[in-house]
Amino acid sequence: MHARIFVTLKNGVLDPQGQAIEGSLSSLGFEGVDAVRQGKIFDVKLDETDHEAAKEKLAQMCEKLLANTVIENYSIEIVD
Amino acid sequence: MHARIFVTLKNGVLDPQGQAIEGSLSSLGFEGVDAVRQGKIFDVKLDETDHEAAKEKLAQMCEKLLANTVIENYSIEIVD
Amino acid sequence: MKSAVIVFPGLNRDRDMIAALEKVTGEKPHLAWHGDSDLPDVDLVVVPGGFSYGDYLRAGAIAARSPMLQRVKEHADRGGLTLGVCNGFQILTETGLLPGALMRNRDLKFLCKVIHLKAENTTSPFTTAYKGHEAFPCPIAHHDGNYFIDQDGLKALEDNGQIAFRYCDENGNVTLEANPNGSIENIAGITNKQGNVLGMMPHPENLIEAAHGGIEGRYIFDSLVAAVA
Amino acid sequence: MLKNQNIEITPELIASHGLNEEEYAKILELIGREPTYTELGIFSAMWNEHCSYKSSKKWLKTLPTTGDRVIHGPGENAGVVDIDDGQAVVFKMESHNHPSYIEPYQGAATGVGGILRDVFTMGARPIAAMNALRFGAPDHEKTRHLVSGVVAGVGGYGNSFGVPTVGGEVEFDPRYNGNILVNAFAAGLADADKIFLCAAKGVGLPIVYLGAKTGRDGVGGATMASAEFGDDIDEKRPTVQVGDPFTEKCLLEACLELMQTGAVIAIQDMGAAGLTCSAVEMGAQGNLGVELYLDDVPTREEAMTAYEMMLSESQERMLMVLDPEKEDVAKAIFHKWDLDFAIVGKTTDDLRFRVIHEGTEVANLPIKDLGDEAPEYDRPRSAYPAPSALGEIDGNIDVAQALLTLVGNANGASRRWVWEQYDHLIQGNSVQVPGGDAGVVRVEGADGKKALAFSVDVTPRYCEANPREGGKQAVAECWRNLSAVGALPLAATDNLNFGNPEKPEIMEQFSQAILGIGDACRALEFPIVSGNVSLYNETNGIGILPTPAIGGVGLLKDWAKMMTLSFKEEGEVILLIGEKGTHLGQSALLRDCFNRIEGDAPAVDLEKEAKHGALIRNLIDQQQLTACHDLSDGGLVVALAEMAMKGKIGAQLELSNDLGELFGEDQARYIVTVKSDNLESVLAAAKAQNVPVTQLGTVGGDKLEAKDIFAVSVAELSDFHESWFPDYMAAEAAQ
Ligand SMILES: Nc1ncnc2c1ncn2[C@@H]1O[C@H](COP(=O)(O)OP(=O)(O)O)[C@@H](O)[C@H]1O
Ligand SMILES: [Mg+2]
Repeated sequence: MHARIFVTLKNGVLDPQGQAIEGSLSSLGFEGVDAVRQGKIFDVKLDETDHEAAKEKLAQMCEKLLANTVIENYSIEIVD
Repeated sequence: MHARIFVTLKNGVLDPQGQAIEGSLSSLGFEGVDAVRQGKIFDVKLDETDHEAAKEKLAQMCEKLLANTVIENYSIEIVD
Repeated sequence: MKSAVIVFPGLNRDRDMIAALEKVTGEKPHLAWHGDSDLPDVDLVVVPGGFSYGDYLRAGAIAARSPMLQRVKEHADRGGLTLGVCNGFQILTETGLLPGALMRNRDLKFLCKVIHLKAENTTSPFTTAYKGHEAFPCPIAHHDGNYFIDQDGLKALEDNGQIAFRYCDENGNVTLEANPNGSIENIAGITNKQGNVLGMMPHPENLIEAAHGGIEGRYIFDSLVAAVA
Repeated sequence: MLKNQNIEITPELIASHGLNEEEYAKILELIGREPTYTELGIFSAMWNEHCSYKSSKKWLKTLPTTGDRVIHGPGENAGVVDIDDGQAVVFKMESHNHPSYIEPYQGAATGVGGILRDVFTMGARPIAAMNALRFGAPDHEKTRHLVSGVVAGVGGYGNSFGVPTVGGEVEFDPRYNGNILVNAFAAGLADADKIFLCAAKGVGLPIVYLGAKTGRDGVGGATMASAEFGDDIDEKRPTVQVGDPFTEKCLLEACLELMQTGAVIAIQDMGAAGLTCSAVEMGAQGNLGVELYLDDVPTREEAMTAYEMMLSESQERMLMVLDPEKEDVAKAIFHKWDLDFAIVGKTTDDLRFRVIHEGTEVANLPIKDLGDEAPEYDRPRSAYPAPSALGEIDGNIDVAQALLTLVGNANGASRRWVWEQYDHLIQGNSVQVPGGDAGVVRVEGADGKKALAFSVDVTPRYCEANPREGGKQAVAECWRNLSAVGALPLAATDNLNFGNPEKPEIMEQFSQAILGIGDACRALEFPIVSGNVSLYNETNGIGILPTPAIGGVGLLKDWAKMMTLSFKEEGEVILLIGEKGTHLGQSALLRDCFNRIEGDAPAVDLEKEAKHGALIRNLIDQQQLTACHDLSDGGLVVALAEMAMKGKIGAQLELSNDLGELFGEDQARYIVTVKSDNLESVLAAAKAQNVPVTQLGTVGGDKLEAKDIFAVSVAELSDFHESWFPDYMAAEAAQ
């Protein structure tokens, strides 16, 4: 089974990367970009067939390693 | 309008991050993880109402800045 | 003072830290390999700088989940002195021993230079020797030193006197221009509430002898030696 | 199953492997049959310019490579030089030009990774790195992006690996618009009697694969690096390799640990053309055959063919001949560091290179011939055009303005923006950081006083005007930089970056530059102990400026006596050692203030170089000087300005308004400062050696001023000097 995990910065946490990208986009002449926030994806290949069990396991992975819950949120999507 | 851009490594390109994460997950006792590949997300708030025009613009941003097309692929999703 | 240095694959200022400890204390620190299950009984545990596990995922994240860090945590929870420098600071925040998080530098670039530091608190076991030498030049070398904490957390740090060092200018003024990496309130190092754990981004271990251009880094180790005496 | 083995060997396929008809005929003759596809790949890897040095060998042989201190010269992974007390410095420089143009971050990063591997393969712990970079015009559309990516890549790898980057060069010129240069230098420290070499010894011994797994990275990379760029460059992109400094750091520690156990008989890193080159070199150098079993090679991608495995340039890998009795010890060390360890072959006594994959012998070639019989060309040369005449120069200029231009433009501005992205302090031994004449690193393990100095130099515009003098000048400048900090220059490495050697004029330029390098190295007793050649740096027929970078290493007995270039105290006397300046041909002044590129390169008088340098080193050793700086781009006034900016103090000078005196780039010159108490003895020492000295003025005040000629505040100079790079890069799209 393939799953995709999204890890994004919490609201209120400053995102220097996102800000720098905003600046660059505007200096490249892209207009109308109000905000950019950068996050991470993890594409995970799991040896598991049950969706719920997989989600549970992935959530634990996020809590324990993949996200720093002081500053980040995560969400999980089962791809197939 | 909100859009989400996904940037992932092309097939075959070495992903040292993904490898290190795999190793760490297994030493944390998570079993059955066959592969992990890490990518990036950019959440972009755009001042644009037309979906097609937005997609076109975002694709250009990817080509010019957000993705390193030598080693990365990108895809675009309009969120709302 | 008996000390131990934790060694993870990818750390690279471990040798600098070992040399500094040896020079100041006259004793070789014990080396604790990340895979070992025991941490010997020592006065001070140091998590040195570098790029543990390549800093892949997040700086310090993977090292923080290793069994050895559990031992470090137990040591710290018992009140044992614990110092994390640079990657070590990142690792200690990732374990939760210290609050907040270290994010990418404001300018997104790795930055190696000599900045100025101000010891904000000269009462912790790490900083007593800074009394009278509050502002001093010190090297930094990091990519992720931009300290972040939410407003409540910041207030707690201030209220409890947990801010150990801030970035300042040559004259000891804490200014925006003197902030090399965007850290909130120019924070360069903090202690835990109990004061027995210090994390800092700058490198006191590279400021020990004449060849380093200054010896103010010694004061941390001098303070510790005095604290355990 | 013969995966890919039954691919037909067509003329197109042969050509696409960079082999010409003659070369292919030679292959047929050597093996007496048509090669298999995998064999064709092996030949193309071994016989391309990058591995075989087919165009350059004839000329490289003319370089002086021996000396009292040389333990190993060219032919090994890196040069090895004795630094007393049973210690040796191991160093080399290598280019990663083409990959860095295609993917600047990863190209530069893997370049640094490759050179570090060359050094620690020999048993040395890396203690210093440098990088010599050349980019196109600042206003060229690609330049910023390339600068930002390359610098981040050099730093990204070196910082994480943990080596201090203590020096380098950055230059901009439109001639590099389509071909940037990324040359990486590394030096390591080893015990002189514990150097590890690549020649295999012993028949039937296991060949072990160490490090990271093999992927399809850079398949065909070495072939790419030796081909001229055309407009189809995008098609070559998938061959980019990604560096993993974390794995490399683990590999370093594991290798050094393993070497101490006595288990290593021979060891070779996998660089260009990976498994092929390393296995062939181990066997051929040891007069042994090699048999490889590809099924046992750790791979990270599925269904890799023999061809791909043999040509993969995946990074962070090594090959080793192991003492079979120590296999378990070796395995344990590698597993401790989480690295792959696999026995993938054995040595044989039949001088054949055999590769077995899925039960089939996919290659069976004469191992010595792969290297020894590689083509060697004496490529035709044509007369080189004489330097253009130097026209009239209007001497009536605003000197202060010219100075501000020279210290504040793309090529004269401070490189701080670059080197602050490199960890130059790690290891705690950097006693002189970038920004001086040479980087200086204290040597551990001896008396604590010994230090090594490092510098990399070349002035490409001189080399183009006059390749022979330019070649000499590159060596002389490097040697001078080492002398200026008080180090005894020991030996050098070179990185010869040129255009297309099939053009007779380029070949003449190349050969003349090498002859010039040889002249200077002989005269200055500064042998070349390692190096690298990068040819075909040409895009759409436009070649780069000839750029033979010289990386030098010098020895200081006591770093406490080391000299720096900053003005120190008010009242100290400023002296010029060497003749007054006259030579404006090819000068920075002419290029940057008159927009003219004209004239001959300055002549290098090697006897004077040697004499002046020896005087400088003696004076430093006797602690007679308080500052020292060699003169190069921009001549006297620029050197003075650099000393003033560094020391944040001005100077009062007596100068004439002759542009040659102010800005001439004559060689063999230094500026020094002395305390007035020492003035007499310094003047006497110079006189005794017959070295010209001129008193220029005294240190002091907040301006650099020469009565009736110019005055400019040190603060303003610094402002110009420090702001160009950050301002220029501020416009770069950050990522
Ligand atoms: N320009 C040169 N001057 C002197 N020696 C050189 C030069 N170019 C290459 N060499 C030597 O030739 C040998 C092979 O070089 P190279 O193929 O670049 O090494 P590697 O196989 O380690 O990449 C090395 O010992 C190198 O030092
Ligand atoms: Mg090599």
